[in-house]
Amino acid sequence: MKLPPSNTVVWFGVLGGGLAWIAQFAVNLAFSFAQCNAPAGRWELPVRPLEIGLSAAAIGIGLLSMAVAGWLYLYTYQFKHVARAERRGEGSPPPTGRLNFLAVVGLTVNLLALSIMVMTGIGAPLLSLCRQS
Amino acid sequence: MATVITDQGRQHVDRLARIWEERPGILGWITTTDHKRIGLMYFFTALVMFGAGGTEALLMRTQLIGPNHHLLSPEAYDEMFTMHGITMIFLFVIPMTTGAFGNYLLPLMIGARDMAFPRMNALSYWIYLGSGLLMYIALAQGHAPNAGWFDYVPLASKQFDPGNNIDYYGYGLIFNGISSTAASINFIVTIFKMRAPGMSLNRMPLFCFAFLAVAFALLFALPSLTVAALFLELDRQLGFHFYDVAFGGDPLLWQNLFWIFGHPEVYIIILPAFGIATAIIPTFAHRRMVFFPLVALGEILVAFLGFGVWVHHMFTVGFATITTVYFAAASLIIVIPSGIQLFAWIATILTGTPDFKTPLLFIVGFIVYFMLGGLSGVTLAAIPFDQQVHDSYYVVAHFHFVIFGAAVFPILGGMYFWFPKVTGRLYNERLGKISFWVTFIGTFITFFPMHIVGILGMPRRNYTYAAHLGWTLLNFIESIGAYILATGLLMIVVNLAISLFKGPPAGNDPFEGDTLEWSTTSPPPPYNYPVIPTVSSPYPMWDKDDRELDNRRLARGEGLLELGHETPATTAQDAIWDEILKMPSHSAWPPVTALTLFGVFFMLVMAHYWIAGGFLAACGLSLIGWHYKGVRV
Amino acid sequence: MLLWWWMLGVATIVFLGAMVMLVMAWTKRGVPGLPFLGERENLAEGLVLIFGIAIPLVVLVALFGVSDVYLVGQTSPPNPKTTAMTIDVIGHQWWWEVHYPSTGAVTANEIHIPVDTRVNVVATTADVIHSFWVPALNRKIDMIPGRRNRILLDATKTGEYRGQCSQFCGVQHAHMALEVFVQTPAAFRAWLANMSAPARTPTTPEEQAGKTLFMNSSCASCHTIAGTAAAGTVGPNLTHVASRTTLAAVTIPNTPAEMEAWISNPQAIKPGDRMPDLGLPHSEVVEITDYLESLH
Amino acid sequence: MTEPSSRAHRGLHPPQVTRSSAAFTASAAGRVARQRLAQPNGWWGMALFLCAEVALFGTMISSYFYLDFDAHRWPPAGIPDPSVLWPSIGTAVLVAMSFPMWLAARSAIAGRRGRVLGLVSGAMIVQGCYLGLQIILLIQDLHKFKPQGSAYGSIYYTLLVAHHAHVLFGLLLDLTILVFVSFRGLTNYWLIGVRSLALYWHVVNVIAVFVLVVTLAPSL
Repeated sequence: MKLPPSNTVVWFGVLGGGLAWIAQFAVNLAFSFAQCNAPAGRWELPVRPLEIGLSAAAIGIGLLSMAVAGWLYLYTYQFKHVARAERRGEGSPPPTGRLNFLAVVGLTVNLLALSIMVMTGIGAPLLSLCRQS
Repeated sequence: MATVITDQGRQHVDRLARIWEERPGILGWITTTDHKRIGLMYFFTALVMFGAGGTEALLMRTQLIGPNHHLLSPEAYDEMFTMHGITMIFLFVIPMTTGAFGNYLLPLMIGARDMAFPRMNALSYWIYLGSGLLMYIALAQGHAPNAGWFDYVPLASKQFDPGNNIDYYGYGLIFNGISSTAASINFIVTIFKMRAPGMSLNRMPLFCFAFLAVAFALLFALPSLTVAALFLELDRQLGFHFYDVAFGGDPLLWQNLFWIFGHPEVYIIILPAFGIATAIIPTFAHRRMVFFPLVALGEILVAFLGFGVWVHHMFTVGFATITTVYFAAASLIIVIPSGIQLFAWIATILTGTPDFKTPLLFIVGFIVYFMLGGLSGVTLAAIPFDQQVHDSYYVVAHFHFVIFGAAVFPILGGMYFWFPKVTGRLYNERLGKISFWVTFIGTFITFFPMHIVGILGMPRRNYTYAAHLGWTLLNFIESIGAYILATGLLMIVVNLAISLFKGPPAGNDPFEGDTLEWSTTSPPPPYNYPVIPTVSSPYPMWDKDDRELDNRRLARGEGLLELGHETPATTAQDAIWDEILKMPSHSAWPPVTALTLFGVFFMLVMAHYWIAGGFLAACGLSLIGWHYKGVRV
Repeated sequence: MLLWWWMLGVATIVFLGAMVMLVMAWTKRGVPGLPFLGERENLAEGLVLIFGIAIPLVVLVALFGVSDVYLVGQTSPPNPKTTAMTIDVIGHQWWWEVHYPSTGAVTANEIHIPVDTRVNVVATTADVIHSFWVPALNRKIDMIPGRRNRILLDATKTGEYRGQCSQFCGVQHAHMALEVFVQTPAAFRAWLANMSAPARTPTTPEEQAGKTLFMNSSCASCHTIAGTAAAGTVGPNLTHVASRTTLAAVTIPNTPAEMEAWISNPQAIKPGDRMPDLGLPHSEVVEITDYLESLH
Repeated sequence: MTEPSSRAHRGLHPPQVTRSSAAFTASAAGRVARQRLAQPNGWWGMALFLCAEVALFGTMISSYFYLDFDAHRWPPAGIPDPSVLWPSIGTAVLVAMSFPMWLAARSAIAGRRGRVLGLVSGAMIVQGCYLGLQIILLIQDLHKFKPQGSAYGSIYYTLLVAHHAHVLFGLLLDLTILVFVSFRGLTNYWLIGVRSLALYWHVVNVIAVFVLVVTLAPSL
């Protein structure tokens, strides 16, 4: 925990959840169109399992990214005054200051992304497939 | 903070002034690549467009002031509301925010001497001007687009709209999209690479985060509109069948493509307003923003989530419920980043030492209307309710509170706020306050009754309505409100116009602002800053010692970059000084290129494909000329 | 609609809360720090965390559960099995064609339904996108080329309900309304029986003259009158036009005077409408009117 | 753990900062390029432009499948499934051109102007042939079915032509770079140009693969 983590890891912590949501969203959407827009019988996708599996995977990635962000926060929290200063936007010197900033951002993004993924992940399977709204 | 400049410093300043001198006269404006001049050109063009769009709105309100009026023929009314939408969104709000405010202020705020690509910056202005002209040529000919700014097929298809009205729409928007794409690329690179040394991401002003978000949203949203318009034109002009059910097309494809762009668009419109608010609030609350990281994040996240909500414009087309639900969740959660910022602003005002000058008043008005509009927006994310009021005046009320109340109010506030910086003179505070209250009340009277009319069942886009339906009184009130609103806007223009000549001198920093632009003279010199500023927090103007240091460095002649149009480039994340760039100056190629492109699109509208091809070749040649000099200035 | 009042309630609370804060800020202008509490950074941050994240998250998840999962799950669109009868409504620029399948009944711009009966409305379009909306009875549903959308009408009170096209569909979008008449089952059956019958043959000489004129002029090429040679499909079916209360999609009342005005110069009443000015002499207009007004 | 003081790291003028646009010889430009800590502005500009292009093709491809999902038969009756062989070979060749482009960027950074010119012109010839082949195939297709015939035809041709247009644009870029680098020399400005060109081709090649897979989907 002494060295700052690599850039890729940091940005996964920031963006991971969001990207996972995009993936879940786009692919589920494609399935629902394929299943419901197409004249019956052309696509016989096992939509339900796919849907649930996808959501599960996406949520998993989201959690992982959340964990990274949390770890990053703890890392920068070693310099307590940095964490405090950052919350107030005092802009403590990079890289520590920037890392803490990104960590806070990552935590919140992932929280929201996760809530969306969970809501759709639970909500969608509860509804009957392909019924006109 | 009066900057005391020593004689040595004076010499350096004079030298810089010589190097960065702009060409005189009209030619200087046409060939300029100075982000401030381009910003001003954007500003005045957008202001004219605002006038045009406003006039169209007033005509419509006058038509609807009572039942069965025929001031406008049905055809004229359709063209009016279409042009009103297109003008306000593509020709006023976006150019005004990104174009004018962004161009003028962003480089100043990050302590750069120009945008990353100055000539491309000029190009995007000239293209924007061209697209505006294209649209209004159509109106002048009486061929203005007439199927609504959403332009649903098949109503917009050749079969039901044989004129070339819609061709102006399709090509006009593609043309305009080029300008916005170029501008957003320019903004992102500027923000990533041109920040003053030391301004790491966590020290970047929130204003810049907002514009970063906008730029990214534009970059990824516009292609969808371009594709939609391209398909439309292929359908209309070459007889393709993307949207034609009879040949296996699908009109809903247009709706999807359009709203994939259209909803991020809404946030593209509102985000710069957030940025302006976050610039104004700390200044007048005399305190740092509460919870800086979350506000920055909120701005980015709104733009990001905005891509996952488009079908809530289409809840009534009869999609499978399961499809709609994927969107409902995002449509609801997107409220949170907005809520974060909202309460951060309120908390900042509340816990600070607020001084309710005109700009802050406009921001407060913005907060009020943003809450109203936002909350009615939440109700629209609830599918059953949306299916009831969709396409009724309830929706009109909702998005006018959001777009006018929440997006335009900060623009007005920002006009007051940065007026001293741009002109070097102070506006009239009392008249400013009055103009605020008139505008505020006018907005409320105009748009609030629309909620009720909508729930009573009045659909949008009706050129008139029958007397016995009980909509008469409310519509009358709305129209009166519209006139009050117009008066308020006029008062603002008058105030600024008078102050421009009669206002007392402002000095560098009349409001004790927090960001860098207040450290330079008003109006700023072409090189913005004699020395590359020292930055060690998001509120550099409040770090007095840094500013003192800059004065000493000026005297010592340190960090001046006085060998031509030079500016530093830094690393993207931590802003470590990486290299010194030489910027191009006054080139005639951007307007030429824009002109050739205008030819291309105008000829496409007229369906003269070969001439269009010729213009395209000319455009290619002009680009060669563009690069011929490289940056050996 | 209960949902609406709940949302309104919550929204009001949030809004007022924020407004109170702003007012407090206004009253304490020029004074640093929170009112009563002074400068307490953590409080300010807590404010943001609680009002900005915690509370909204809970409320929104609840709203999602209630409206978008529960309610949407409940409101299933109608189908022949769950409804007593089906009505086809076809949107045209700018009028509504109404079919009662399995009876010959065809009318325009008005729908008659029996009270307390679940009616399955199948909404389609003949040209551009329209949207079927009777605010007092149910939500709206779009009429889209290539799609057969369904919506339920289930009125509990007899009476007259106004509906209107709510998706912009061209020049006369504003004059594309329809009336829904909710009747007692007996009245409805009587009406439907009359509708299913062919047109009444004219009796008086004026009416006969009007009929011949109608058949020989271009009227017949656009309009249908069951039991006659007129079989056009461009305009509304006129088999029982006299029994309707309005003309031109609820633009004008259906009286002989208005009918004459409409026939002699439709473009003055509904500019841009598909019905052309035939330029008939006034005498002929009167006779055609006599004929049409006799078609009960 | 040492605590960084809040005034540390102002990123003030470090000694090695260079006036990069003063580098007018290949060697000087190469040295500047090797010294850079971050990617140059020009590279960023190209990268972001390509983001927009990727979004563009993403939209077209999703439109393709959207229409596909609506259809009873895809491609509709009377239209043969697309032929696999030649397009695949062509695309493979095109994608292979990413390698010389990558080398060109490398040797530009190494300041070796001759190699840059050689590699780019070599790649350009091959890419030109690819375009020729694609146009021949396109004409053959046009004899089989027309874009005006069906939504399938419309999206099929639009997608292909859109990509060919990008290849054509890339060829023009190749030419521009060749001309300027040979007459102006490998200055800093045109060195960044070479790197951006390489980036452009990498992305266009990736898109080519996607377009190929999508257009061949019915036959796979």
